[in-house]
Amino acid sequence: MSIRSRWKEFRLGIKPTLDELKFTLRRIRRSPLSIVGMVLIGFFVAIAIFAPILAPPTDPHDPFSIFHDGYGPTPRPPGSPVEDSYVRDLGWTTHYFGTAEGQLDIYYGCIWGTQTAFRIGLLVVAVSLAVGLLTGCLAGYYGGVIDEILMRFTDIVLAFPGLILAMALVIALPPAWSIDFGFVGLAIVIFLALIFIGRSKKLQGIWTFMLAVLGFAAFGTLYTWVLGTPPIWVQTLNLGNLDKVLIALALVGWPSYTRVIRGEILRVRHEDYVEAARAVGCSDFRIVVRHILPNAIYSVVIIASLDIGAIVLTAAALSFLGIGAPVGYADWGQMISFARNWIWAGIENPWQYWYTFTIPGLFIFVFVLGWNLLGDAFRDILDPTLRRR
Amino acid sequence: MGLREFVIRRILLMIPTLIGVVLLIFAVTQLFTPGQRATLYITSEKQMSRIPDIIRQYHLNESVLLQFSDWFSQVLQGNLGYSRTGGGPVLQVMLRKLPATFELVIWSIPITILLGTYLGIQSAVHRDQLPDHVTRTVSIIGYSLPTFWLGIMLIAIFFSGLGWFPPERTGAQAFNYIYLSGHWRYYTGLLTIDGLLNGQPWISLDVLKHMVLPTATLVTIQIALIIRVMRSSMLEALGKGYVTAAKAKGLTNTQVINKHARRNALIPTMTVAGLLTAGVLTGVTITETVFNIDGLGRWAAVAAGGGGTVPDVPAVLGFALFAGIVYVITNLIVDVLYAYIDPRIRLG
Amino acid sequence: MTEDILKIEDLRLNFYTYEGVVQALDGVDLNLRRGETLGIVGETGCGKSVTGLSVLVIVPPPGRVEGGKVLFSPKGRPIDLLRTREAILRRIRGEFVSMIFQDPRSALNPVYTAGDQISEVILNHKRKELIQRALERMDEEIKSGRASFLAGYYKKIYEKMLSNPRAATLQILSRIPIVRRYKRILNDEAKKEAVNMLRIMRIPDPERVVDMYPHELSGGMAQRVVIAIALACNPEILIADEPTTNLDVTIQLQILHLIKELKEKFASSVIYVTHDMGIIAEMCDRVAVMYAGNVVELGKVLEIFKNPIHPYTQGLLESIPRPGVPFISIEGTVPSLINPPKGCRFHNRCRYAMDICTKVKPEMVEAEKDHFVECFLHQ
Amino acid sequence: MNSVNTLIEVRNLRKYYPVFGGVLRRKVAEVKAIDGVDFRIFKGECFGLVGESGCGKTTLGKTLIRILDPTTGSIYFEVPDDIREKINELENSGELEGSRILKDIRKKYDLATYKGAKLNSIRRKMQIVYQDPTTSLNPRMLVKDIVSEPLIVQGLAKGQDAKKRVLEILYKVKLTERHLYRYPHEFSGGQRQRIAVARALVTNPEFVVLDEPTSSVDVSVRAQLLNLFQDLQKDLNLTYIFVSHDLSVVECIAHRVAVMYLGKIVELAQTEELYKNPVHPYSQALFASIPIPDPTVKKRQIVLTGEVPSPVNPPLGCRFHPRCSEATEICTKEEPELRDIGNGHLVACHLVFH
Repeated sequence: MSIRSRWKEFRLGIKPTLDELKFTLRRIRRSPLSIVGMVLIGFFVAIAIFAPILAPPTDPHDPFSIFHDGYGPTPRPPGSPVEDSYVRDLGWTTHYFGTAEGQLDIYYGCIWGTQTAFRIGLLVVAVSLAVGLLTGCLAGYYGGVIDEILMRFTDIVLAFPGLILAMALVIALPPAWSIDFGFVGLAIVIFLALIFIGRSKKLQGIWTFMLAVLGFAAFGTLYTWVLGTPPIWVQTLNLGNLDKVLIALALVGWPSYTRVIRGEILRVRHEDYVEAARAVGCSDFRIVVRHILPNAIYSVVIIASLDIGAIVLTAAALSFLGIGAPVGYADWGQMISFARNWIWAGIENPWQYWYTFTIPGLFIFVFVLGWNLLGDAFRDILDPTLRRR
Repeated sequence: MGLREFVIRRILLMIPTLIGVVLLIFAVTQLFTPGQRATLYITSEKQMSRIPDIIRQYHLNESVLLQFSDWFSQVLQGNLGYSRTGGGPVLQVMLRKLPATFELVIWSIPITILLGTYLGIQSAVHRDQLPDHVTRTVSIIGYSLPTFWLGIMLIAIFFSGLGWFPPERTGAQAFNYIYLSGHWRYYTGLLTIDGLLNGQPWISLDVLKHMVLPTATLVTIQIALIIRVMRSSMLEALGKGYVTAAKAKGLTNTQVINKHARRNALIPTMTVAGLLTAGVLTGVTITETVFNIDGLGRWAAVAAGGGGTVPDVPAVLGFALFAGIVYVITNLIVDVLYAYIDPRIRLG
Repeated sequence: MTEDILKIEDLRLNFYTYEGVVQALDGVDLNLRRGETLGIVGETGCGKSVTGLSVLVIVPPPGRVEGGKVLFSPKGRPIDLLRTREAILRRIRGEFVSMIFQDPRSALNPVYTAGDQISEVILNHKRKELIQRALERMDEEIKSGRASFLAGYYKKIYEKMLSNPRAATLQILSRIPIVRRYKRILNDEAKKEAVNMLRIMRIPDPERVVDMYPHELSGGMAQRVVIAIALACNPEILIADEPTTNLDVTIQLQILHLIKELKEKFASSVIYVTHDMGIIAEMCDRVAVMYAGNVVELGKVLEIFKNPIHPYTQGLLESIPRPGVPFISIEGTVPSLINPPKGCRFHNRCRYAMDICTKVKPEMVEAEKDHFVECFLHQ
Repeated sequence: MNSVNTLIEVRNLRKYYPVFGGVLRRKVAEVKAIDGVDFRIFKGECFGLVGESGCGKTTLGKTLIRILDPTTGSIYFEVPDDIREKINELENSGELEGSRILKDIRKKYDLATYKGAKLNSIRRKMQIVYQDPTTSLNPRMLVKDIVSEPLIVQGLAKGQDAKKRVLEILYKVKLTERHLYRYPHEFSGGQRQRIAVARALVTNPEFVVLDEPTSSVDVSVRAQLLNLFQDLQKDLNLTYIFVSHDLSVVECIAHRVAVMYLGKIVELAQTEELYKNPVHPYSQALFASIPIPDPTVKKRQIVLTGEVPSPVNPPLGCRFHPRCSEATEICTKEEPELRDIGNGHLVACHLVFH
């Protein structure tokens, strides 16, 4: 088969997908709110990417620590000149957004805080989504015991208001954690292998899971027993405050994804085309991947995009409560928390220190607004009832 | 399946969740060092010096099962530990701080639900017209605002700027009367009602004035969810055959909307309202902190991070347990109400 | 020839959807004579249901009537329903023109009982009658001494309701929780009437069914309830929009017989919308064949079955399966009404299509006596 | 009838669905969707299955090709004649030795006992076309992928080879190469149903269940589909089971027809025989209630009273007796058996024999 005919084949195959994409883009263009959302997110992406140019780090090893311009307690308004000669030599001449208590530069914090916000939002959502997809698929497609166990567990986690459970977890997480990467990796490998190899329905469900768990439990025990020391792939992780926040939010976040995905799968799995696929002899894995997920994933995408905003809000709230990022770290929530004292301080002229809390707050608000607008627009655009006709 | 069976089933289903909630809290305790865990078993400041004894007494260095049985029997006796930041046993502190929080919640939740459903209906009825656009824009903005920042901005504008509505729970005069005069008697713990019962309506007024901003904060951040659900379920209901059929009967538009569409649209909204009520403690934690209201939320916030370098573990865990139990019970109530409104559930 | 009770002239209706403007009705002309049953037959999407809805002026958005007339003449002077005030329309709906819907399950509100939904229409249109009846009952009770101590007070309210239904006092009273219980007497009367209607619908055990919720009723039962709602106020025109499509054949037969019988009893004119030629043959006096938003042929049922003129009607009749005869179909598919074909909308499937068919829309002409057709073959 | 080969023989097939209820969600009852059905389907015929909604006709169709698992009973597929006789013998004898041999035979021929890979392998021989192509075609797959999927999962063809076979079958259902790279929603209802037919036929099956395949399309398109089914049956030597509630369509396409009521077959005969001379009171009422599209004919109509009882608690005795105008004492007590009244016309009614 010649390359040209292959290319033709490929083009034919990709055309309907492109048409779909065009259709979607046309819908996006018609909805002004989604354009606003996209522009806002694009704006923040640009800030995050160009942060090293917009705000050259004063400490190349740790760009996320906001630079000091002396240690004076009183904030200074936007436009104040930089006094510290070391910083000035690096090209900083003015404090564009002013300084906070301790002469921390607000502009620098806001710019690098964008990266922090993306990191928190995307990372937490990605991890929750991955775990949610796996567990949701298991629960939704196989049902039975595994479903019951997972659902009860999600019930329990969801019984706590997210912020409060995250709060407890953040203070509970130890500063250092030893993680057995070999263990985790092996678990995933065995699990996936069994799912791929296992043809019979029984093997793929709860048994795979149990076998996998038993498998590495045995392996780990054997290893430690024979060698007497933990293997090299057991690594101790030092958890910074922000890492703890990430872990806590992911731990709190995944059950809602499990729920949604399970619900979607239950909705789709009784459709005729899934039954038809079974009648044709498709394996369970193929049914899930080819038939169920493509039809179930859209509502998950919508929720994920809304969730990025919500996650950033929760992380900021944790910072505000003083259990998130440490003082001086480029994080919007932390900056407001730090500035809190200055609204109480300026009783005579309340707006004297407005920049300390207004500017970082605006960053959070606009960032979250962008994701929410985008999610809302997705909801309208991807609505399957509107789409197919 | 009848309503009674449904309720019994719900209650039975609630039990494993409650047990799970307790278990999860216990699992979190296992992340702490034995020294921190020990504070969960003491009841007074004096015992703080006996930590090593307590570690031994409650097997805190031993097997998880042993620890659990000790801990659980303590919890069943109502001992959740000693809160350093609250200055007393956790349960007592919680009871002391609950009224302030409750007072905030019983104002904000009904306002949120009533206003939210009303706006949702208006938004759906005037779909793609000005009221709809305004409502949706305002709600999405409310949904995107960080609670604490909104609170701070409200204080900056309405207190620092305009001087209309002050933060905190009471003004200085009322504070003096309540805590220092010796004439004050607690009836319910809710200052608005106690003010009237004490024959001091000015205290009630003062408290109400202080509650305007925190309530506004809570309503603003929560109302978006209700509006969104009410709007979409109302739109769905308005597209149903029975709405057309009701119009064909010759009913007025108002009758069709208020009688036929609204009742059906309320069914999904109720679930969300329940979730909101159960989750209100999240917002309360931040709001109380910002407005300096001495309730459960601020206590937990201070315990977790504000009170120094070492967190007050029993306070945070006690608060989390409380929140979990509130959630489970609220959910039960909502489920039962749900069954009451929707005959399809009530009658099987 | 009897007079027309309803006349639809050049009715145009569009649906404004995401994909574009669907020209669902493209100049529909119809007339319904007093006392007759007119069938409207056509395939999915031909606009037959929407025609029924526009008679009641309750086309749901995104549909909008763009032009034409719906002339309703209950007695004497006709009124154009499309240009009538909403308040008058509300009186007409349910009392003069009423409708049976295709899917009884969605036409009934799931959160109200069958009785609630029937009495609603009675309370709306026969209020005076009910109040009078309630007053009579109260008088009787007072006379026999069985009345409660509130009877005198209630009686005053009811007299007021009769003389001045919009009185401010009544408006206030009806909103105060416990006080508004006086309405119960009225509601009881309405419920009695509802039970009576159910009995007419041949529902066994109507006293029990009246308190049942829609999901407890079988499809056939639910459809009877819908019919009861439609006939509760003896309407002049009954529009039946595929009332048996979702039902089984044996139940369908029950419902067809019921409608036939009730039509005799209530002497109303019926518009029967369906896609089933068999039902048309069984139920109707005259039939209108619709295709892609047009009435293409209109005439007596016997005439149209014997001598179909329009090629579409011919195709429709030929495609009815007959044993021993090979299946005959109309080639092609129904066109999209977002970009309907120019000229006659049937031309691209028509075996006799001429040049003119692709350019000009044919007019409705009387091909034979009382047999109208929209086709250039007969002009 | 000896010259005709039996393709499928169904014996005492039952399919019950559990009903959960009560506080603990225990099984409280069973919906008896199919409740003891026996019949044969001959090679190359079109077997019509009619009845009202909820009578179990669709469940029966799906159980036959093991999309649903039967509760009890056997579905013998392609059994040689000698072995069939043996089965009859063994089933009647009831000996221990016999039952073991029967078990072996069932393992080999009875679809109801198939599992795993063996069950998967029969999928290429038996296929189904669903009622509504909008729901039976995956909206996110191209026509090419939809139609070639059976070939790929059955390991019959891949790549270019598969594409060739897909094209062949598409031409057979009167679609063309142009349609290969499109999504289902770009097609009209009739065309979608053709895609579904192509998917069912691409593996060259012997037996196809047509589950109300024309009820979701319009009258003018219906005839096109019916013609297609008839042509394909001749070309590909197919055996159909045609499930439908549309009696007039069944009359035109089926060779033999079975009437079902509440999970049971009440009458089974050659189509002409059954339509001309229905014997069971239910069949009589059913056929009489079809509105005839001819205003000049006024025929006798039998209006049945009441509605179909719930299949959870079907009436004792003959299931039809509460609605039957001629029911006698015995009908309320004894369940009638399906018996031959001559010429392969089977009826389950006491009145016929008393």
